[in-house]
Amino acid sequence: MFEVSKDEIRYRPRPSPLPAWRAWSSRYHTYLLAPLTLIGMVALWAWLVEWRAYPPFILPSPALVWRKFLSMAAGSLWLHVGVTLLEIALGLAIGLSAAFVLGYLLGKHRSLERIAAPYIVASQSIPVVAIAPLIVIWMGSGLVSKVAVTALITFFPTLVATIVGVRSVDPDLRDLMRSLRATRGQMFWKLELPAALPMILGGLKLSATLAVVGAVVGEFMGATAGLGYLINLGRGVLDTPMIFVAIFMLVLIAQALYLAVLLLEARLLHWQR
Amino acid sequence: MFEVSKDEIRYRPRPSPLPAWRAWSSRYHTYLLAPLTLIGMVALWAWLVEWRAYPPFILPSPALVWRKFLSMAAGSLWLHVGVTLLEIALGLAIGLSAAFVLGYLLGKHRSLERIAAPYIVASQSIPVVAIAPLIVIWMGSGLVSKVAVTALITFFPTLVATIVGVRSVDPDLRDLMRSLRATRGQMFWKLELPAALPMILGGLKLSATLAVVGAVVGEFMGATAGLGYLINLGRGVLDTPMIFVAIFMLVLIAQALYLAVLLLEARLLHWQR
Amino acid sequence: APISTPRISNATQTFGRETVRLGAGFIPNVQFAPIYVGLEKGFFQEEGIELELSYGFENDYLKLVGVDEYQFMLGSGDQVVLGRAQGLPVRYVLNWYTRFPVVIFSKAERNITTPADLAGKTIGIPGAFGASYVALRGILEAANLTEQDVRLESIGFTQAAAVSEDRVDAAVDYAVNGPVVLRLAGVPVNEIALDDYLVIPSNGLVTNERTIAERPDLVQKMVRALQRSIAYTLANPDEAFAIALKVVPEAGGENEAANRAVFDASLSFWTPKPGQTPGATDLADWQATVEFMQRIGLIDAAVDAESLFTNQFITEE
Amino acid sequence: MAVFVAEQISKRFVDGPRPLQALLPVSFEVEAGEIVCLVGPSGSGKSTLLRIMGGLIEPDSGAMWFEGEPHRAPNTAIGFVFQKTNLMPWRTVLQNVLLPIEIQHKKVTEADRAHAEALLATMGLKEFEHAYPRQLSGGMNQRVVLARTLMQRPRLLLMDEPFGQLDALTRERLNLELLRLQAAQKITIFMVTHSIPEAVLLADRIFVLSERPGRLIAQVAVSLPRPRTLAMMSTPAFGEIAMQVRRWIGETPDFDEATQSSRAVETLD
Amino acid sequence: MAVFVAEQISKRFVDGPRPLQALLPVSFEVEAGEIVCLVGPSGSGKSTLLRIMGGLIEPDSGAMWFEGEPHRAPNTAIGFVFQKTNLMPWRTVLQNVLLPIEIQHKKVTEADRAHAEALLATMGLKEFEHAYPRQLSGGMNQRVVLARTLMQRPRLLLMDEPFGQLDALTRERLNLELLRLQAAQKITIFMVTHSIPEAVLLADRIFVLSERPGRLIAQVAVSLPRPRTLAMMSTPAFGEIAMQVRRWIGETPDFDEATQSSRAVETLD
Ligand SMILES: Nc1ncnc2c1ncn2[C@@H]1O[C@H](COP(=O)(O)OP(=O)(O)OP(=O)(O)O)[C@@H](O)[C@H]1O
Ligand SMILES: Nc1ncnc2c1ncn2[C@@H]1O[C@H](COP(=O)(O)OP(=O)(O)OP(=O)(O)O)[C@@H](O)[C@H]1O
Ligand SMILES: [Mg+2]
Ligand SMILES: [Mg+2]
Repeated sequence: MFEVSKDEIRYRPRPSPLPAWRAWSSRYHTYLLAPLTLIGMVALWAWLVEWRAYPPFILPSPALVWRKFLSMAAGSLWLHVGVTLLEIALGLAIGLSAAFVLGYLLGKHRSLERIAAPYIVASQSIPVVAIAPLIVIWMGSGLVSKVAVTALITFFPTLVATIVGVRSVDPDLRDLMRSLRATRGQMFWKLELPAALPMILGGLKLSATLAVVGAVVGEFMGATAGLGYLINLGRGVLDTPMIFVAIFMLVLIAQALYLAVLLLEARLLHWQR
Repeated sequence: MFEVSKDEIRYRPRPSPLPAWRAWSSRYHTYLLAPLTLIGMVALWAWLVEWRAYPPFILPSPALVWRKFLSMAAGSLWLHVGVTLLEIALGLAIGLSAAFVLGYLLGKHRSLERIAAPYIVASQSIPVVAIAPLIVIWMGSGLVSKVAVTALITFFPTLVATIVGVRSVDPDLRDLMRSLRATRGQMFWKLELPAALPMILGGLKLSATLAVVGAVVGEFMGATAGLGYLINLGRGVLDTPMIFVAIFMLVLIAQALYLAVLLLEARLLHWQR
Repeated sequence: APISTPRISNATQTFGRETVRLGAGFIPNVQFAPIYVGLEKGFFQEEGIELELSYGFENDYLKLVGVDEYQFMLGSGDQVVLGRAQGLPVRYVLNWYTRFPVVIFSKAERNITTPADLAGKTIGIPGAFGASYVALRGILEAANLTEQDVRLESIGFTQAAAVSEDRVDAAVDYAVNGPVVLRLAGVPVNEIALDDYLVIPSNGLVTNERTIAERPDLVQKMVRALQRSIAYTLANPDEAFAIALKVVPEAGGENEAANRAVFDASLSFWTPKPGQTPGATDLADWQATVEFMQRIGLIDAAVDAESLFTNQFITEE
Repeated sequence: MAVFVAEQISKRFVDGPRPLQALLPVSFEVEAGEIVCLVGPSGSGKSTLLRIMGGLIEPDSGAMWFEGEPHRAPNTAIGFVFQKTNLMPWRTVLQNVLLPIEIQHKKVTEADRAHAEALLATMGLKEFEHAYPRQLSGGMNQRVVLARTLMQRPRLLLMDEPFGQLDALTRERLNLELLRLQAAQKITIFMVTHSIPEAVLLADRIFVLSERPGRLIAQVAVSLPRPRTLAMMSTPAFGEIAMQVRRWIGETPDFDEATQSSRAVETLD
Repeated sequence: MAVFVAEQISKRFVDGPRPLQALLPVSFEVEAGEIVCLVGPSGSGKSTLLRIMGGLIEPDSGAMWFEGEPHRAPNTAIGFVFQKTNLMPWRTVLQNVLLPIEIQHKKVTEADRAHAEALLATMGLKEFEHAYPRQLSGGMNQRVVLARTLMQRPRLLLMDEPFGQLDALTRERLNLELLRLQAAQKITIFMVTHSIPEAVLLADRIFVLSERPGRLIAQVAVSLPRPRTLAMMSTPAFGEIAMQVRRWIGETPDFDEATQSSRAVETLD
């Protein structure tokens, strides 16, 4: 019926061309392209400053920011970084714990979600700055208020992710656990948590990044230290490079937190392929 | 081996007590408890004002805010609501479109994610206020800059959710689609989108809520209308009830957007149970 | 307004001294040099006051002073008028800035030197409220202009950048801010100062009725200490600047020139006007301010000018 | 002496496009140490019945007793093999098999590990202890599920087509293994199968469910002696019983014995 | 005349705890209109071979031709029934069955709907068109998958245990239906099954895969005349072939014909 000429095509033994290319791409792309794009970005920035002839108070050049960084690093920069890190750490700890617990409950009980959602949504859509006086009266103007704002902001993404995760648990596995008479705790630790992990880790990526924003917003309400304070200080003392150094420290912290989640992901989801 | 007395226990025919209770709870809880908790919240608020004797400029009473609302509603309130709604709508449209497209790409190609993530994270962790001068220079102080800030903020949650969703697609269904020689577009519309919907809708819940924050942050940079402007105006003229009316409008918009996502969810995920 | 919060809630007695929190402006800055001088020189300590500076938004502090959460803050006269109009029991007890510090500035090449030159121009402004709005309307009024005669653009706090990159013809800003930045960048700048056309009591010490009624001694001490601090700063500017740099080291180094410029510009705002009793304000000025603010719609009803301030704590040297 | 009693159990599903009576009231008893095989057409309610017996879904009517106690919720003495292979994809084969121990005893001892490894070896999966389910074939995963259920040392075993994805030889070997285990540990077994020879080889009684809505139309006693051997499968008695069962499966609820006996009797599987 | 040719196809999985040779190089040809059944122990590489044939995974070595063309990617003329029921849970039964049409023709015509409904009726699922997969039993879902694959009107049908979850009678009915269809539409079928009688009933040739690592150890020709009937199952010729296949499955790759012939020949399923 069909004429077959067997020499037309033949799979060559491994390493075949396609897999080899894939191996290259997955191995070198990331390790080579990442620094390359970074260099490209900085070059673009330097060129932009040059081209538009922006004065430093609008957009300082990379070199200027770098010099500023060196001089600040020799000074109090790390103190401010430390303060912001503390706010982030405490805020994340509180926000994420609340998100897990509540997310789990709301994930299991849809009617609870319908009751609680309006208040959670409200808490997320009220601009912090608009109720700053209340926050100061209730929580003072110290660490507590900054941690609270950070916790509030980090809470939501992980909450929603946990809800979605808990709901996506395979009902067949739920039946299995029920047939084994797993306790609520076991149901959670041995089934729901691992099954929801891909989603929860997605939520953590958001929360980790937003934690930085939370700390800064908290510090913007009034602070005496921290990177948000540095930004304001930079505005106050007319030092735009200082603002940029603070921004870069914030970005670095966000990167580090995000990377931490990526590593967690690589470790916890290695079974996913 | 075992003695059995058959009259000990007996399932009664439907409606059995448990399902009846469940039916009640799922039917009446939500429709009754939601307004009840709302009333409770307002009562709590009124009581708090009473108890702590807060003056109106710190925390106005519900009655005061309501009166303010009525007088503003007769005035320019709806104009401001309209402006903010427009910013939100455009910001969401742009932010979500970008999130879907990029999320899909990054979800399919892990190495791409590793290259792009640092820049995306950076874009999310830079406080808008700190680079406001650049934004004003590049995008002006009109609608564009507000839409851009809203788009930037709404982008991230849906991006991450789309990535998680695309990665959680059942590989067996992927094989099925491959065996049918589905095009990329079909793979997306007929498999990846519906399979990722639970996660994407979770991301949308976040984006919808954050859209409000984005518009307000954008307006805080400088605006002549909008609810964020109203808040700033209220702060400027020390009119706290005005701030609260604006806050409540924001909260209402966020609620409406969230509800829209919930309805979408009920419609699109009805197969999930 | 009913205020039932505990008396001087945040004041505690330490070693016979009283801790008093002062709500200052947004951020540590050489513009607060007199405060730093007072702390460094012990002017506050000598009054038995352990001063604790707190940085935040002026309008937030006004409310916090209004509920007696804070007892003192630094704020400008127009804010006190606004506060009183909204029922905040706040009162202005000491004048510090003798001239209103807000100006409309533009690149010299634009030739905007008088209020009348603003007609038809695009003016950047943070928003239709606050000190900048007061200044804008005051200056426009001086040339019989209204908001309709100019194009306003709400640019937030990006005035220097907006003027520098020609997004606006002129912008409203603090005299020690945008104009200084541009000059330092080598851009010649013209300024139109509100104070040349309308006198509005500017920044000073604000407290509340309760503190005046129950702790006049404390108010007296605060006023005295702050007055001494201002006087010392005006008498010894170099030393004062050096003290400020110790508190705000970030203003030093390569920023010293800029901040010295800011400081020097500020000095002129702190210097008493000819014939003025240092620290005192005029009832007539307050009345004019109230009328003006009513005119431009920032307040609905007249406020009793007598209730806005008191000169009773001013000590003449 | 009945270890499990079901009385007038019925189930109707109402969430489909139209309400569906999956199971008409069925009543039966299972004696201790007995093996009962349940056969019936696809969609007749076998899985539904098993899920009710396992306490996983509530019947609409009726009552159940297990070991003399009223029974309506899952019980650790009851092991369940589900029709659909349900392994946790994030656990290795060994971790999956140890799951019941983790759930019931909190701690996993060395003895448990040894037991799990022995069970896996019996299932011919010795080298795959540390593989993930997605790295195994369908039949291999099904054997992992079997090992996991046996790990639980249940007194009553509810099995829903446990050998469906196994080849003939592996299936026979596991059948014999199951018989050995059941005899040694006095397990009671209630098992759904589509293979009539398998049912006859294993069961003391074979229950036949009618076409949807499921009704227990026959309980065929298998009078073959124990221990059973593969050799018995070629005896006339075996063939006779298999034929009898097959006839029942072919029945409509209102069957006519005379016309039915003329049906073809060859079993296909 | 070969519609499908495989030459020296092999596969090694390297992502498990240790590398695993799933398939040693195998070569074979499938003639147009032929039915080939593939049998072999669990884990011998049957599914792997089918996936390679379907173009879903790449072999490590070797080459394939389909209808005279070099073949390495999925082809719409090849229908695939997967071992694991893979229906889209968000689509109703009918929508699932229409999926191949949507993919290949973009538009679903009235004729397509009618065709789908007819196929579902053949599968005994007439009333379940608008139900969701989770509302069906295991065997019912498997029949939906069959209907979906036939919807595609493939010229080559690769089937991985398509009837595994069906009861004996339904299975026979569908076997005969498949034979009818294949004869009418000249479909070529390559099918994995664990039931030797089923293989003999359907196949022109039966391929036997050895224990892991899979190797094609036998190609048994089934010389029964067509059309096949259930009655043939009781003929001696049928039993003879079944016995032969069974012997091959039991073999280790280096088997000894003499010792093997003494093995029990009863087929369990
Ligand atoms: N969750 C459910 N919702 C609605 N209907 C259901 C559900 N589960 C089962 N059914 C229906 O109940 C009937 C019996 O299903 P069941 O799974 O018990 O059949 P079965 O005898 O196990 O069939 P098979 O041999 O194919 O597995 C079927 O018609 C099915 O459509
Ligand atoms: N994705 C994979 N990764 C690693 N190993 C795999 C993978 N898929 C299959 N294997 C291994 O390849 C071998 C053959 O698997 P395959 O699924 O082809 O067997 P099978 O003959 O279909 O068995 P069954 O009859 O049980 O379905 C098995 O040992 C299995 O562990
Ligand atoms: Mg079933
Ligand atoms: Mg297989």
